[in-house]
Amino acid sequence: MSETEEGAELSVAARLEDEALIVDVDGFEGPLDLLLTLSRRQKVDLRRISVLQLAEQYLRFVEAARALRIELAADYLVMAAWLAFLKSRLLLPPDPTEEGPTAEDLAAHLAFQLERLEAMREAAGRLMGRDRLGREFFARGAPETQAIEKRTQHTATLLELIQAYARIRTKDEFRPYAFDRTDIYPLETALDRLRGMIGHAVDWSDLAGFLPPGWRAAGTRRRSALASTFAASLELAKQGQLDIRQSETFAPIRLRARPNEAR
Amino acid sequence: MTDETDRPGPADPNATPGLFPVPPMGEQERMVEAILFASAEPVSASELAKRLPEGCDVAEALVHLRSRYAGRGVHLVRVGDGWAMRTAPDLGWLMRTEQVETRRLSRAAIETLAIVAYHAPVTRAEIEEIRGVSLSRGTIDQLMEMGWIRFGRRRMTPGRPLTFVVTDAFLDHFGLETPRDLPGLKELREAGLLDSRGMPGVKPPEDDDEDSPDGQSELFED
Amino acid sequence: MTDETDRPGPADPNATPGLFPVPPMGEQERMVEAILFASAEPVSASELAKRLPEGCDVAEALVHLRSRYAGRGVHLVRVGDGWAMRTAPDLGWLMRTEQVETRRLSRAAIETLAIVAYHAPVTRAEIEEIRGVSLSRGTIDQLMEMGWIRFGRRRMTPGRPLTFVVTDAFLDHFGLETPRDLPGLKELREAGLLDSRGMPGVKPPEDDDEDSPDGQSELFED
Repeated sequence: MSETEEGAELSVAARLEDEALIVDVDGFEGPLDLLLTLSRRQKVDLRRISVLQLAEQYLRFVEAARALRIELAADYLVMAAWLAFLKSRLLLPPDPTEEGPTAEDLAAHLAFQLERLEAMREAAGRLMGRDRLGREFFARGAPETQAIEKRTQHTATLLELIQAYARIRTKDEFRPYAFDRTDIYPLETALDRLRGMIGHAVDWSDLAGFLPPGWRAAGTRRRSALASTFAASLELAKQGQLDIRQSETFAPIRLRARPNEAR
Repeated sequence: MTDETDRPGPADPNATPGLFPVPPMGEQERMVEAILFASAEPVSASELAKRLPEGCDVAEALVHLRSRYAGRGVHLVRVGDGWAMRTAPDLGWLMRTEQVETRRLSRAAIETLAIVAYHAPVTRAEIEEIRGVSLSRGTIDQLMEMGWIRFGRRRMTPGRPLTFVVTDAFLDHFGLETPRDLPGLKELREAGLLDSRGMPGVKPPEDDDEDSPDGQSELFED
Repeated sequence: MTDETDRPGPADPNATPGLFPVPPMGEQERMVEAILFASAEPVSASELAKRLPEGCDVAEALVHLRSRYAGRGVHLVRVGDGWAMRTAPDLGWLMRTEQVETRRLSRAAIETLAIVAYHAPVTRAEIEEIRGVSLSRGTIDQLMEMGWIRFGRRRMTPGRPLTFVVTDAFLDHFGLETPRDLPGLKELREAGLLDSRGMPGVKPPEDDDEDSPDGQSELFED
């Protein structure tokens, strides 16, 4: 009796196939595609495949991929979890109190999905294999245009129309990334300005007092100038040129040139 | 773009009779033949009727013309609502100089095209459900640009999703008279493989479309 | 148009003679018919001989073909030293609408048309606001003339401005049943028809419009 030996041989073959699949993992278009490939190994009509066996093969595949530290996309793992659940439901006797579809319903649906995908692939193949315009049969090569009467007709396609609309509505989105310089007070400018001014600030002075003229009125310009000047003050504090003080949360921020002896 | 209203209907029996005599059928056939020969694109029967003299029977002329060209090197074929002259497919090998290099379609694009053809009208979510993967950007785009699929009516279900259908240019390219002539359509339908059947006990997957990268789209909706 | 140089010479004298039987004359005639139909330029007899199987009698096939088309809507004619199929001269008047020159709509026109389609009824001021540029007088005129937009109701606001809406001819041309079948931005993006990069630093708000009815639909309520 060579049954055990045969079993061992089969599992070697199966393992080789699994590995072949794993090497090829990028070639699959998602879990359903992989399942379809696996189900073809059962060499039976897709309507009679063993979903249980298929679930096991898939789970083995995922395990093997993990063992080989192959990064599997999330949808492969979602499918694995679902198949593990399905497998357990298929193995357990049905619980009459449980609501919802039976394990058999779920298995049948999976088989249906595989059959449908396969059918569409075959249909696609038949479609592409048809005689095609410009390949096997041809349109008139010289449509006739003896100019007698010329009329210009403007035309557009739906695609052009909706793309035009999208273009208008997403103008800002498509714009190359750039600041509106008019309302942005750059950090470099703030640094230069603060460096020049801080030497004179022997006493604590309000940060707002360092804002450049024209940027002090409330609004986006002031916000930008304030942020840049504050960032510049932090930079200068780090360089040891000034001290910063804030007496409490939201209180005015005050700056002062660091006394010379502390440098 | 003239509207139909100011012209008499095609072969309208109540049309003012014979300001000019209706040309004999042989002549009508010649006219249809000339128009179809001159055009590279299919011409609809209504367009033919518009261009022929009043009182002509375009449908009959087409029947005559079709049988006249049966077995010839050039055929009269029907394409959706239109009619066109096309060379016989068995002579394709002669036309190497005319052959156009068509853009190579990805497997995803080919499958998507087949799904749109066989399941039309079909929503994006249904295409993804059938293929088991989300539709990559560019696939629909490519098929639209090739003029093979277009938007159909919105589905009257929650969310009113858009649907896709195939175009007459698709029919023309693949030598189909109507979408009903798709190979194997009947068998697929009978086998229930064109039914849209969701996972039992599971809501349709539209709502948990995880990787749709368009979270910000409502920024731009009104 | 592949160039001639990479093709074998005419009736290659070194070709094995009679490896395949010469097709019957009827078949040769079909071949010539198909080639002349599909060719963009007149084809010379020697070029025909090159493209037909060896041993064919092009001259005889042309004679047969010419008599077959005698009196038909299309003729076989000699053009220079080539042969071509041409519409019968007495039917030239039928071709008149064949001379319509189609031109792409200008960018301004297509954008204006898109805004009318998506926002109808919409006033001129609104169109200008959405496009961010003022509307030249010719644009609206052109779209009106094409029969794609028309005046809608006056807006019940100060000044009672005129509004614009799209016409049935517009829907017909673009293969739409209603303007509601136009895809929204989100759908465009999902279909990959909109190449969108997010704005840097703009965080997408949480996705809560999945099940809300399509954001653009209220544009069409009036």
